[in-house]
This record gives sequence, C-alpha cells and structure tokens, in this order.
Amino acid sequence: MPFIPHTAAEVDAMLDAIGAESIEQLFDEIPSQLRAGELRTVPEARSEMAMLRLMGERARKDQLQLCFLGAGCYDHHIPSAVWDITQRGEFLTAYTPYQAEASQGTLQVIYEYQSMMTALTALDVSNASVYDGASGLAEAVLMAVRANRKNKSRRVLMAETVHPLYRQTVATIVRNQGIALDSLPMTASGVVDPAALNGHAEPPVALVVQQPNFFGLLEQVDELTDWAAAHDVLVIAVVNPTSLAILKPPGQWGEGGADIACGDGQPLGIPMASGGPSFGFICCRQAFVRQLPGRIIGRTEDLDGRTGFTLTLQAREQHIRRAKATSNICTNQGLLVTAGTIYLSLLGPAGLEGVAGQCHRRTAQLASAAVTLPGVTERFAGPFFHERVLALPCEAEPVAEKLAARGILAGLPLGDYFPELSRCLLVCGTEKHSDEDIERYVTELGAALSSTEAVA
Amino acid sequence: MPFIPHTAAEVDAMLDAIGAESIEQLFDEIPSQLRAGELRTVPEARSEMAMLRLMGERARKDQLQLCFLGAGCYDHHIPSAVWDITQRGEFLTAYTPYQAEASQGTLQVIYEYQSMMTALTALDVSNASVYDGASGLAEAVLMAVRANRKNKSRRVLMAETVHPLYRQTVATIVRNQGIALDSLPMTASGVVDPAALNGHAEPPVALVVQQPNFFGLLEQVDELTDWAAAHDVLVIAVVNPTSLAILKPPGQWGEGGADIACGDGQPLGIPMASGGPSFGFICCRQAFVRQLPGRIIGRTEDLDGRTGFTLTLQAREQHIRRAKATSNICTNQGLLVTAGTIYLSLLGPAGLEGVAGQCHRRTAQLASAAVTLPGVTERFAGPFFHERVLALPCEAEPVAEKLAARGILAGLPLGDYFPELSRCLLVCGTEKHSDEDIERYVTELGAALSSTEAVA
Amino acid sequence: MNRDTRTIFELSRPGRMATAQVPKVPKAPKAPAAVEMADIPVNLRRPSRPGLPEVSELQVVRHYTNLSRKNFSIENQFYPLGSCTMKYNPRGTHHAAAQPGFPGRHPLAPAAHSQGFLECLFDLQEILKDVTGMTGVSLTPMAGAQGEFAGVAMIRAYHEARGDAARSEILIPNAAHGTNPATAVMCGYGVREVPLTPDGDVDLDALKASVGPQTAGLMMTNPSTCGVFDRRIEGIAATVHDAGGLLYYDGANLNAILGKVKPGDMGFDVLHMNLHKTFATPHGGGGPGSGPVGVNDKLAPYLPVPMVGRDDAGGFRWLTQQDVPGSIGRLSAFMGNAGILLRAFAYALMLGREGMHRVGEFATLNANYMAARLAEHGFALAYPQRRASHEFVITFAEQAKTLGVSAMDIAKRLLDYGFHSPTTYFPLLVPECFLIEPTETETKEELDAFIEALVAILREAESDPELVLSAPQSLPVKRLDDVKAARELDLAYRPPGE
Amino acid sequence: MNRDTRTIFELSRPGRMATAQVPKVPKAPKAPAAVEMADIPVNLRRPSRPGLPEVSELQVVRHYTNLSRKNFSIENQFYPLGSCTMKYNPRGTHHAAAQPGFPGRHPLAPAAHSQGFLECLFDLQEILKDVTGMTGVSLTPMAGAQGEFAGVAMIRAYHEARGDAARSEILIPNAAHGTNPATAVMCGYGVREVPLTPDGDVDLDALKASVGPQTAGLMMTNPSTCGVFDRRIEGIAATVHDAGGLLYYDGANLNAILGKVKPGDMGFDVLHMNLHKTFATPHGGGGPGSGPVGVNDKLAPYLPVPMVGRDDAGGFRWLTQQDVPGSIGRLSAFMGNAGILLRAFAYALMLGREGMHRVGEFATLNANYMAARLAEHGFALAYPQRRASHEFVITFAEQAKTLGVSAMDIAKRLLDYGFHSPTTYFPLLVPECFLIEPTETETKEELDAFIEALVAILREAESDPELVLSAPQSLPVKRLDDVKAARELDLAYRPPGE
Ligand SMILES: Cc1ncc(COP(=O)(O)O)c(C=O)c1O
Ligand SMILES: Cc1ncc(COP(=O)(O)O)c(C=O)c1O
Repeated sequence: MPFIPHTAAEVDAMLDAIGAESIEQLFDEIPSQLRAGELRTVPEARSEMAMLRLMGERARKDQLQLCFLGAGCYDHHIPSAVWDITQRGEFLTAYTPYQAEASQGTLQVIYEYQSMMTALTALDVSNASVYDGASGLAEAVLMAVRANRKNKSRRVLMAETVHPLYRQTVATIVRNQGIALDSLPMTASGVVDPAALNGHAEPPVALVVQQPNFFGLLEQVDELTDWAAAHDVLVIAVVNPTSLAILKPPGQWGEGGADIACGDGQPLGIPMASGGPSFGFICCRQAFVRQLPGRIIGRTEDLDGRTGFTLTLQAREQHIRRAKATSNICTNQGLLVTAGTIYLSLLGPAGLEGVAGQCHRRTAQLASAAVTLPGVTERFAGPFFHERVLALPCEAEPVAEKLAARGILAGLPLGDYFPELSRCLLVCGTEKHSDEDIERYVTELGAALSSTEAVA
Repeated sequence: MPFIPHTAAEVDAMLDAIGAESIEQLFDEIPSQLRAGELRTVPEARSEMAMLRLMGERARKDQLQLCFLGAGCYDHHIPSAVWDITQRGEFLTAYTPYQAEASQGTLQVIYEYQSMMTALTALDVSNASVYDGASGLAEAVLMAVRANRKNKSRRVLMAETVHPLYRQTVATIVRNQGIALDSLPMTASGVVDPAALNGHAEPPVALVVQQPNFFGLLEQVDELTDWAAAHDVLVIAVVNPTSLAILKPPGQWGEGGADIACGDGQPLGIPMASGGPSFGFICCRQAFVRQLPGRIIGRTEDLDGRTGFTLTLQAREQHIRRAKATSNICTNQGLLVTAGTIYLSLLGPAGLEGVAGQCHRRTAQLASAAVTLPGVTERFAGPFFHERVLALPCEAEPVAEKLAARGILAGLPLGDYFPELSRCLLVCGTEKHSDEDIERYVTELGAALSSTEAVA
Repeated sequence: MNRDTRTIFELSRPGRMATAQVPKVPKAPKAPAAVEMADIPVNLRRPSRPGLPEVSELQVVRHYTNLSRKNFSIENQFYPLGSCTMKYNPRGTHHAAAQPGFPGRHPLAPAAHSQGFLECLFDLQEILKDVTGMTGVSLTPMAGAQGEFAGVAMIRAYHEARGDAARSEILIPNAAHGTNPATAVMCGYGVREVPLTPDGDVDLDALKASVGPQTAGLMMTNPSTCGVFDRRIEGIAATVHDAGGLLYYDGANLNAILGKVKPGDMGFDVLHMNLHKTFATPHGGGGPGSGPVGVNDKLAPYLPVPMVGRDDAGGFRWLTQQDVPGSIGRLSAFMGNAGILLRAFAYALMLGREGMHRVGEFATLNANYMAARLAEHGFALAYPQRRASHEFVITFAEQAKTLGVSAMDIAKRLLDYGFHSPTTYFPLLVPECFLIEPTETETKEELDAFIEALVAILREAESDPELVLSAPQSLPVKRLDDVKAARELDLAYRPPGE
Repeated sequence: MNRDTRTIFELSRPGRMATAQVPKVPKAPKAPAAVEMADIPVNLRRPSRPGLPEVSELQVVRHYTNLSRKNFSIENQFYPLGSCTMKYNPRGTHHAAAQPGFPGRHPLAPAAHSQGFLECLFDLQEILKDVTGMTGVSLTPMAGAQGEFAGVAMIRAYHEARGDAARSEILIPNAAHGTNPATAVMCGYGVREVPLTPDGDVDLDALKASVGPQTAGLMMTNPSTCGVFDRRIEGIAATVHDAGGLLYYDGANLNAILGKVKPGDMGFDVLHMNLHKTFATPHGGGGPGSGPVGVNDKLAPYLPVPMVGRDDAGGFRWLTQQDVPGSIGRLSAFMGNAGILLRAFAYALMLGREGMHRVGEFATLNANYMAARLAEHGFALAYPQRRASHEFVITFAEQAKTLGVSAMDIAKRLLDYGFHSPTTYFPLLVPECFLIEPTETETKEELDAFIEALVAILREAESDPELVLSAPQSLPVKRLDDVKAARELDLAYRPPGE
C-alpha cells in the first residue's frame, strides 16, 4: 500500500477504538447501490523506479536542443540555487499561510515578492500571484470594471497586438459577466495606432496594451496612456517582467502611468515545462488595492512589537466574502512566486538588465543573420524587444517542422493566429544563445528553405 | 568577482580599519620575488549558465543507456527522497561535527548509520565511514595487524578472488609499514579452497575474504572463518551491503563470526558517478573498537539529561593523538553516509531483500539467456550472487566495445585483471533491468559475436 | 530559533551582485553594433534601474534557506488542515516531472515533438474518468476554483445551448467552501443558500422548496465540509434534475471516497478534482494546484480546451476549439499547470488500482479513529451520530464558554506542540470549530500524539489559561496584529527615507 | 525548536514499509524458476532479516528533514572554522556534477565512452598545476589526509629509488595539523617536531639543528595554522634541500595565497590541495573531500594512478601503472572522489583567472579586517605584530584567568548568537585560542555582527558568567557529557530488551 503506513495490528487496534468490525463498515452510510465497482483504467501499481523509467522514456521523446520560440514562454537560464531552495520541503509542502505564526517563511517571501514586483512595474501594490499571465489579464479586466468609478461602461478595448491566447482566455472568463471586448486593430506596422483611439464614440472602461506586444514590437505606450487618462479609461499593461529591466515600467507610462500591470512570471526562474505552473502577477495603484483579487501579504507586528507578516485585506477574498469576493481565486501559484523571488534576488538590477540586454542582442543578431538568407525578411520594421517576426518565402509551419526534426524549435508559425501571416515565424533570442547556436539556426533554416518549394 | 560580496566602498572602509593602503599591502610579508605572476592555464571566468552548458555537453558524451557492469559499482535505483534530503544545505554544507550541540543532525544520522551497518553485518560496532571500500580494506588490514594480540605476524593472507583493484589499493597503503601480502590462490572453480589454508606454515595475522567474491561466486566462508579462529588469524570480510539482505552476515560466519567487515556503501543509494564519492564502511567486534580508524559517534546525555549524540573515542584520532593515531583519516564521506542511511530507512528489511532478490534473479536470467548464444558459456559453476562470469568464443574487450557503441555497458572484460580470462565478461544484473533490457542485451551480444571473428 | 526579520532588501548594498548569474556579454559579439540598446527609443526605455536587492549568491541562499525554516510543512510535521488533504507528496513525482525533456518542453512545441507529454496527459484523462465515473475530462483548470469556474460556465453553456436562458441561480449548501458562491457570481449567477439538517445532510425539504425554473444547478461536495456523507444524495440529485438543473460536485473531498464511490454514480453531471489534494501534489505555500474537470455526456460538448486526443496514426494530438466547437474556451495561455498534471499522473501510477482503493479507506479509518478517541476524551464532535468521512468537525463552544479559550487559542497552542493546527472556524455553521483531516499517510502514533497534545492543552486551559491565550510562544513570532496590518497597509518594502 | 531525539528505529513498526521503494517482482518473470533464491546454499544464506527500521516514506522524509534542521551549516550561518575554509559552495557546481551522463557513468566504462569526464579531469589537472606552480598532478586522493599519504609515500619512493634508504624521519612544525604526523607514521617514518619562533615562523636555527641524513622531508603549510606567512620560507627550503630532504606543502591553507604565491615557487616539491576547502566543494558534515597532489619533476615518476593523459587521436585516456611504472600505486578502487573533482572544476570555470586571483585577496582582507577590529575591542591576537593571512588566532588566556570563562565557553555561547564557533584550541601551542577564518564569501556586515557578538559575550562573562558557562541554551541539546559517551559506549541502537 504505497504511502500508507498502517500495519495490520494497528488497523485492528484502530477499528477496536472505533468499535467497527472492518474498514468497510466505515462506509456504511453510503447507499450500497452507489458503491464503486472496479477501477478499469487505472493500471497496476508501479514502484517509484518503474514509474520514473516510464516517465523518463516519455520525457526523452520530447527533447529538442535549441529553442528559439518565445510567444509568452521563454527559455532562460535558471540559476541552480533557485530550485534547490524552492524545493525544500518547508516551501514545497506547506499550505496557504492561514496560521501566520507557523508560516513566516512563505509570508515574508511573498512580501518580498510584492516589493520586487512593484519595483519592477513602478506601481504601488502587488498581489501574491494569480494563475498565469492570461488568466491574470482576465482578472485585471474584471478588476478594472469594478475599479473605474468614473466610467461605468462594460466595454473593454483590447489591442489586437495582445497575445492571441491571452485574448482567448479573457474572452472565456469575462464573457459571463456581460463584459464586451472590443478590439483596437493593429496597423500594417504591427502595432496599434494611438490616433485610432479617437474614433471610439463612447470611451471604454479600460484599454489593454501589451508591451512589447505579441510580435515583440514596442507600442506607443505614452500616447496610449495619456489618451486613456484623458477619457477616464483605465490602462491595463501586459508586460514581460524581464523586459522591465530595460523598458519603461507601466507605472511611468505617459503622464500618470498605467493603472494596472499584469503578466506572466515564467521568465523569472520558472522552467518552460509545457507552460505551467508559472505565475500571473497583477500590480496596481494603491487606490485600487481593495479591488485586487487574490492573496495580499502585509507587514505588521506581533504582541512583542516584533516585525511579522500576515495575510491582509482578506475581506476581498472568497473565504470571507463568498459571493461578494473580488474573485473566486483561492489556491494561487505560491511556490512559483518563491522561485521568482529567489531569481530576482540572485539577478538583482544589474543581472536582470544583463539578461534583458542579451535577449535583445541575440534576437537582433538572429534576425539580421536570418535576413541574409534569400527571400527572408523582417516582417515589421519599428523598434522591438526580444522577439521578432521573420517573413519566409513560403508557408512557415512546414519549415518549423523541418527544423524541429533537426532539434531546433524554430519559432512560432503565425498562421494559426493571423492567417495573413502564415509565412511568418515569430522568433526569440535569449541569453542562452551563443554565436554558434545562431549560426546553426540560420544554416538549418537555409537548408530547410532551399528544400522547400517556394510558393510565388 | 564571483562569490565575493564586497562593494568598493566596503573595501575602502575595511582597509581603513586595518590601516592599510591597499589589499596588495596585506601581502607585504611575502618575499616579493615569490609573488605569483599570471595564471596561464586558468581560463576566463564563465557565468554559471556557460559553465553548465559546457559541463552538460561533456556529460552527454558519456551517456550509455543500459548498464550490465558491476565489479564493485552497481547501477541501482535511488529513491528520489534520498538526495532531495541529503542535498539540503544543512547536511551538505556543514563541517565535521566538532560543535556537537550545533551538529545533532549529522551526529544522529551517523549514529543511526552505525546502527544499520552493525545490523547488516551482525557485528558490534561501526565507524562513521572511511573513503571507499578499497582504502577501507587497507585500513582494516592495518587495524587487524594492530588488533591481533595473539599473533604478531606481519603477513596478511588475501584471497586471490578479492577484487583486484582492492588488492592493488591495499598494496599501496600497507606497503610502507612493512606488512607483507600473501595471496591465497583461487581454484579452477573461481573460489578459494579452505583446504589450501593448511599449507601455510606460519599462520598470517589476518585472512581477507570477499563474499560474494570478485566473480560473484560464493566462498565457503564458514570453513574459512573456522580455520582462522582456530589459528589466531583474524578474518576480514569484504562484503557488498546489498547482498547482506540475503547472504549470511560476516558476524555469523562460522562458529564465531568474522572479526572485521568492510566494503563499499555505493550500492546504498549512491550514484555510480564514476566511482566516487561513495563511502567505505568498517564494522568490527566490540573488542577492537579502540583500533577502529575514523570518527565514531556515541549516544550520551546533555546537562539536562536529554539524549544527545557526540564524537567519541577521539583518542584514536589524529587530531588528538597525532603520530599515535589509528589512522591519518580526518575528512571522511559523511554526506554519502547520510544518503546511505536514508536509503536503508526507505528500503527497510523487506525492501533491501527485494532489491537483492531482483539483482540475483536478473543476473541469473541474463546468464541463462546469454548461454543460449552459440559459444557462450558460464565460466564458473558454483553458487553465486548478483554477478556472473560469461565465457565468450572470442576476446571479450572488442565485444564490450561493440556493445558500448550500441549504448550497452556489457560487463567487465576480465583480461586486464586475469590474462587467462581474456575471453570472459563479468556481468551484473540489478533490479533496474527488465525482461526487455535483458532481451536487448542478448540480442546485441549475439549480433556482436556473429560479427566478430571467432578465434579457435 | 531564528528571529531575524530583515528582508532581503535590508541585506542589499549598492553595487553588490551575484556575479556568476550575470550573463557575460561576449567581447566581440557577432551582433551588429546597431542592435545595442540604442535601437530602443529613449522614451520607451527605463530611466533608472528598478529597486531590486543587490546581494551576493551566498546571501540569497542563506536568506531563503533560513526563511524556509520559519514554515510548518508536511515534511516537518503533522498538518491536519481540514478540506486541504495535506498528505505526503511523494518525492518521486517531482523527479518524474523533472525527467530530461519535460522541464525544457515549450508549450507551443509541435505535436510531433510532444508525444511523451501528450501521452501522459491522455492517460491521466482516462484515469480521472475512471475514478470519477465521468465520460469526459479536461485537465486545463489551474486550481479547484478555476475548475469550478469551468464547471459552472459549462452548466451555463448547456442551458444556453438549449435556449433555457432564464436559469439565473445556483443553489449552494450553507456549509460550502467560499469558492462555490464566488464562482457562481463570476459566471453571472445569483446564489441561493440551502440549509443543512442538524445531522449535517442537505435539508431535502428546503431544497425542494428552493428549486425551480430559475435553478441552473446545485454545487455541493459529498462528503460535505462537515465531514459526513450525505445519505440522501440520490434524492438531492433527483430533485435538482427534475427541476431542470444540473449537479456540480466540488471534488475537494474526493480523497474520502477515492475508489469507493464515484461522483458520476451519485448523479453529478460535472465536477472538478483538486489534484493538489487527492492526487498528492504539493501546495507550495499557496499553490500551484490543478483542478481538472470531469463531465458526463450532457456537458462534454462544452469542456474547456485544450484537451488531448488520439490522432489517426495512433499518436496523440491537441484538441482545440476546432475539435470542440461548443467549448467554453481557454482558461490560460497554455495547458494549465502541466507540471502538476505530470506529478498527479506519476502518483496515480505508483498507487495503481489497488492503492487507489486504499486511499479512501485509510483516510476514513484515520479520521474515524481520531474522532472516536477524541470523543472518548470528552471532546465534542459536531456530528456525533455520524460516521466521519476523511475529516470531521469538533467544536470548542463549551470550552469557549467555560474556560474562555477559543478554538483560535487552542489552534495557536497546538503550534507550540509542533503540530499544524486543523482548519479553524470552518464550516461556518459550527461555532468554535476545528475541521480535522488526518489523511491516510499519517501513522497511528502521530494521530495519538496529536490527540495527547489536545488533551494536554485543555488541561493547560484549566490550570494556566494564560499559556493558551498567549500562544504561540516558541515560534519566530507571537500572535500578529492583523488589525494594524489592515489599517496601516505595508504591502511592499520601501527603502528608509523613501 | 525540535527537541525530539527519537531515532528512526523508534519509529519502526513490524511490517510497515515504504512500498513504492520495494521493487515489484514481475508476476511471470522470464527468469527460470531455478534462479530463485533456492540456488543459494542454506548455510550461506541469512537466517533472519537484519534489524533495519520499518517505516513509511513520509516518516523517513520527515525524520531526516527535521534532523537536518539540527545542524549549523554555511547555508544557514557564518561558519568561521579556522583551517576549514567554510566558504560558499556554489549551488551550480552540484548541478554541473549532476548533468545527465555524469551520475550514471560507471567508473570502468570504456574510455571511448568517457571522453567528457576525462576531459574535465584533464583540464582540472592543468588548472591545478597552474595555480600551484607544479608540473604534475594526480587527482585521485580522496581527502587532504590521503593526499598527504600519497605525498609522503612519493617522498619515500624518491629516496628509495635513489638508494637513499636511511632517511627515516619527517620534520613537522609543532603547530601542524594532526594529519601530518599521523601520515608520516602511516608511511613508516618517525616524526621530529620543529618549534616556532614567538612570532609564528619556523625557528630556522632549530630546523638547521634538526636536519641531517635521517631527514626524509619537512611537512608544513604556509601560511601556517597560526595564520601567518612564514617569511623565511626560502631559507627553510634551502635548509631541507641541502640536507637531502624534500619539502611537503600541506595545502589546507591554499585559500590564503590562491593567485598570489605558488607553493612551487616557494620551493615545495610536493603538495596536496583540499578541494573541499580552497575549491569550495561541500564538506557534507564530515566529507567527502578531495585531496589532489601536485609535484615537481623530481617526484613526477611516483604520482599515484589513475591520472588522465591525451591519446594519439587527440582524445583522452587513463594513465595507469603501465604508463607510470614508478607510481606509488592506486589509492582507491576507482578514481577517488570523482564527483568532487567535477565540482571543483566547475568552480574554477566560474572563478576564472581573475576570480582565482581575488580569492586570496579577499580572504586576506576579511581576516585582517576582523583581526584589526577585534584588537580594537581589546581582544588578544596571538601574533599582533603580524599580518593575518586568511585566518588568525586570538587567545582568551587572559579571560580564562580573570573571568573564569574558557575559549570553549565562549565558543558555546556563540552558538546561541547564531554563529558557528571558530576552531578552538588549535593550534595547540596557543592557549585558550580561537582560529578564525572568515573566507572571502562573507560580507562585512556578517563580520561586524560576529565581532559584536564576541564583544557582547565578553560583557556577559563579566556581568552574568553563568550565562556563558552554561551555554548553549537555545540549541536542541545543552552541553553533552563526553565522559559518559566514552565510558558507557553506546554506538548503535539496540531494541529495548536486546
Ligand atoms: C471544499 C473546497 N472547495 C474548493 C476549494 C478551492 O480549491 P482551490 O484552492 O484549488 O482553488 C477548496 C480549497 O481549499 C476546498 O476546500
Ligand atoms: C592544516 C590541515 N591539514 C590537513 C588537513 C586534512 O585534510 P582532510 O580533512 O581533507 O583529510 C586539514 C583538515 O582539516 C587541515 O586543516
């Protein structure tokens, strides 16, 4: 009986204490006609050894050597210390810190995390995480609808250049509350045009902008934010935390700053691992703190006046407010926040800037090397960060598959998301890439292209 | 400056406090003509990321899929919990427990380890580890020479069937103290013959027997031990700890038991990892405890009468007794002992028996499958455990190389150690092997053999 | 014990860094000069570095290692937090998820290079169908609450697809977890509470009076958060179904019945499972979790995407909105908490069929044993006439009156005894209560030691109440000022003077 | 704080087990029936199972996790244990040694399938030659003491090869570490101690008087265990060499001079390095270590095997006794502590040339800063006129007399302050001493905090000596009865009644 410590003698003694004949008898309140029969699909028990062998064999099938695919999930170096510490049982196997005195470790980590995220975004407050960037954006939208006191519209304007999977997620989650999502179309340059905003008759309750946007391009965030402020529209910024070492933080966009910033913490020390678990972050102005969903940790004092940390503002949460809560979120992504906090401590401001800089340099290097291939161009001009769209002389998907067969994740073929970009690949460089890696990419891309029939 | 936390301002403040102009000045007592010039071979600093990439690339070169090689180092399953716990900083980065009150973790682990090793060997006491099995045997030999009060010979009789690398190691270490090593020859059946002992005019101070021996064969340990007891010869048993779940423990050999048991702890949860670090163990009768080399932990009480653990019998050790110590050993293999202790706790008596049983079954299965190949036979008959010698119809080394090229470590070609066995492979099955693994081995062996020109 | 409360920011010094973690810029990078940062317009660049801590690698390792030691956790002590199923999280499952190939797998990698991962998810879907008695499973929800969202959204989609749009209300027993009503509201529903009978079952008469054409569905867990199995579940199901509503099963308590009863057989149409409870994945001090949903045929067309199906060549492929056109959609950017799904699958492989049956049995044995022993010692069970499920409720209402110690005081004192406290003040309807869930992975000795501690604390409450009222004494901090925390909000470190 | 002192044996119950760790015997194994255990003769079989603990996986995890928390370690606190160089052990080095391919590499795998591993060892040999100024290096010794053994055995082999067999004595300064004399004896030599001058250098006159035709060599470390650099090292070397002896360098203190002076340049013929000190590999609560030896040309023919050389095809290969026929031989079954060698190599790669120079500089800066600040506070330096190396000695002889608190008392009280104590009562020639080695990886704040603690303890010793004399108070145990431990030997758990 894996993981069950009972000896036969103990079972007998326990049943005696209960006054039951058998374990079976403990289930006698369950109508007998409901009792489960056999489990059919569950296989025979494997030892840990056999289980690991099976999992190892399956995992090996999925191994690729070089990753030039980003699109919301990035292949960064993770310092060894990050997970060595995060996986300590004390962090890994604790529950939500309901008993603050017995959870100061987790609580202080989250307080430090909140501090780091507000430093990165230049906003006032942060929560203790939501599930991921996409669902976090949905929460941010719901939050903005609640928070905007001056504008009671239930229409939200979202840039078309926001990650398409984020847009899909938001649609799923906000739909049932009667919120309408409008799209701010992208221009031929792959960004949204601040001038186009004035076309909107009635100002939306909030404007969602991603920086850098899905294509890695930089939006005119100052202009967009200033327009929003002037029209009582809250600005929700979707950001890559790594980029904030180099790009202007949402709190400083335009004259007054964005109101809410959200995104995915995966770049901060979380393995790609098929996209999860990572963590979603939400930061906002102080004024909106009571509309923030999820846990928030505050610093306070104990009976002796010693500093301590505790869950606070719980009146926003489902376990207190039930139907009136800001969200139904309960379990969040605490462990990943722990990893992210350790990552940011190890990197520090100089290290994070170093990583961001290398990501950008390697992406630029990759793009400029790729465009030396016949028929390959950069699809969009404009300033960018960390990701780039390459236009190929043929459909991108079969090319990506050819490179995958050679061990290279070549980037994201964009046709599934933007049919007009079906010849485009979204590529991404990171600090992990060397000159040789980029040369290998370009060589393999060249080979794949010349073996692919060009469609005129 | 990797791992150096000093800021420029701090360096200045510190130099001020010292009253020095520069760090350089702190070295002013060193004759200037001795000062080191440049380091030429040390490369430029790499980041952790770059270092791991290089190491990862090198490691990958050495990967083989299936291991049927034992010969003192065994490919067992290691429960995940073993190293998850062992690598906790508190175990990993502590020094030798000189401050007992601040080291109760390590000290209790070693006490538990000593308890487990004495239970396995059926001897009275254990030390806290020596370097490895081979050097441990050398220490055991030196110990026997000191401990044998009735017999002051400086000749030690060692079975020829003891692991040849162990024999070489012992020779290196005991040579300088004027101890002579005699060899008890093996018979055609690959074991030593108890009857041959009576040929020795003057009884040696100690007799060294390995069980199972280098070839996996079982020696007549009862007879050998009884002969030794009758002639004031101490018996040193070299044992594989896994085997002790099934084989008679040294403390029960013959009428009175062996006097000292030693061996390598690698099978107990230590990765093969090129052969080290693992740990050597030495157990002995209570009477010899003051001749044991290395650390020993005792259970005692603190000022309040609470149980505690501490280094004891330190008067045997170099840091107290200096030139009169039982050994020069100081640093031992404590971390590996921690892993071994956790391993044995997880396995327990039933689990260890399960592992030993599977090892034996898989070895037997492998051997009986292999001998269905034309020209392949079992070189030795007799009872065995966990390892087996296959005789091939041709030289073994090129065959092993062919299998390695196919991802299989086929076993140990014996020619380097026993020229007359150059057509032999020492093979080893473990609980990790499945029916399919064994089939694959035999198929590949068959293919290698049929592509190898048989030498008549 | 470590009473240092400095934050990592207070260890920071300008210019210090963990140098080995800073990527080295190659001296002569092949990237053309033009791609230096200069290509980013100044107005889009950060004017000054963010206020992250500047510390050495050793400082980081030491700080967070020491912080970790201020937590209680399953790997340190008994943690009988009711409704949370804090059982052993097998270490092997983490290694399973870390097998080379899994951590580096990009979520958008082509299916041809994802077969290992997809097969694991496919197998897990099948296992979860089997244990729940459902016919469709989607693994994507990232925690119980998101599973609830998906489930209620599917209920809504079902009614809408049938043109039955007037249904505006979800029924929820008043003992339910807060996520249930919060979820209903997130899905645009109103909430109507249903009372329980004194012995902890849903009040069937009240339920009958509450259902109607406005009823979209009922959310409940069985066994309930009162720790008893609702014996009239078939009647409940019939009542709701007859009114045209659907039944949602909150799977937080699945551990109680794993291998014993299947929610599908009880009449539920849709459920979520908390893999971080029943399937032993670690809770990480707050998360991650994973909340797959299962449905019967009625709701299968609405399952959230992505899911995993088979392809024509016998391989595995993603099922997306194209394959499930009625899907409520996507709940996250990628595949939810994939790494948790792998761990749950690994756990299921180690349990196996037999082990799966044992979970519910021994979780129930442990709870009933504790309940019996505590009753023997004079503790008040909230439902003394009932079998406990995998958890049970005791109330200190009597002690609060006679001794002046509250359930909270006793909980805090338990911490001094080295036990995490049970869930307190939940379910809300039992005053001064503990919800105690031992789980099947704890030994009888551990349960006995906990019972002894409770007995000792009650004795202290009589002889030396101050000891209990001022507990904990032996932890890094004493009781914290929650009022100050909420009034003088300090939610992020600011350097002195800022 | 956890005061539970039960051993794992006391948690055991007959029949309990961690089932997932027991290999499952396939129902129909293809192994023929004859290969069941029955083929092992009964007289060679174990009659009854060994008395190992029978516990669950959670019990094991919890027990050893909690035990770990009873240790001090670098990752928890400042650990200024003199002569032990307790610096940060970079976490990345452990990951380096765990890269897929390394942990599973069998030591006897063919060289063709070991090129990655061999190349690492080859590169490490070259790096160690460079930093020590030696021309040959063997990596095989498994700790400092085994390196010493190898070194002295080589000295012996050298003399023997020259027919100079009468040399019977090794000279050792009286401040030396215990392993030095113990090693000399293990190599069949007698030991003659050499005194130091009052300022901590070797007494050159005494040395001159001690050398002679019986002198096989001198073992010393420089800087010495007194924490000072012997300024007359050239004179010492000349004296020994002139007498026909060889010079052995105990590399335990190499951290002080890394990148600053090379032992080879000082005139040493042979040395060992403690990679678990200078090269930052973890000490694991007692080990493992690694003690490579370096030699100049005189001793190269005797280096222990195996070593790594290049093969004709530009690859790497093992060098064995065939290649080094004069070798003293093999010191372990395989390649010593290979995993530690990989970690040391990884560390060297991250330090790089510049970082290597910095180690000695900042180790020395930290030690001199502490010495200066402590002197300022009135603590007595043992060698006040001297520069400290990477460590230094202070003596509490005065306090022992006037306040009645010994160095041991102060050491124990430091534990209450959360610092590991420095090495106490070593070197033996300084009474009531601490040997303090901060290492380069500690911050100024940490050094300052330690100094403040020492100041505070001395104040306590004046105002409340009992506090110091009965320390530690806050650890899992108070001071232990070492006499009882040695008199009533209890070295292994026995079940009650056995
Ligand atoms: C009964 C019950 N329902 C729902 C939930 C919510 O699950 P999660 O925290 O995974 O969102 C919980 C979690 O505590 C619970 O106990
Ligand atoms: C000066 C000195 N020499 C030698 C040694 C022995 O080294 P090891 O413990 O690695 O055997 C030590 C270790 O403490 C030491 O400090």
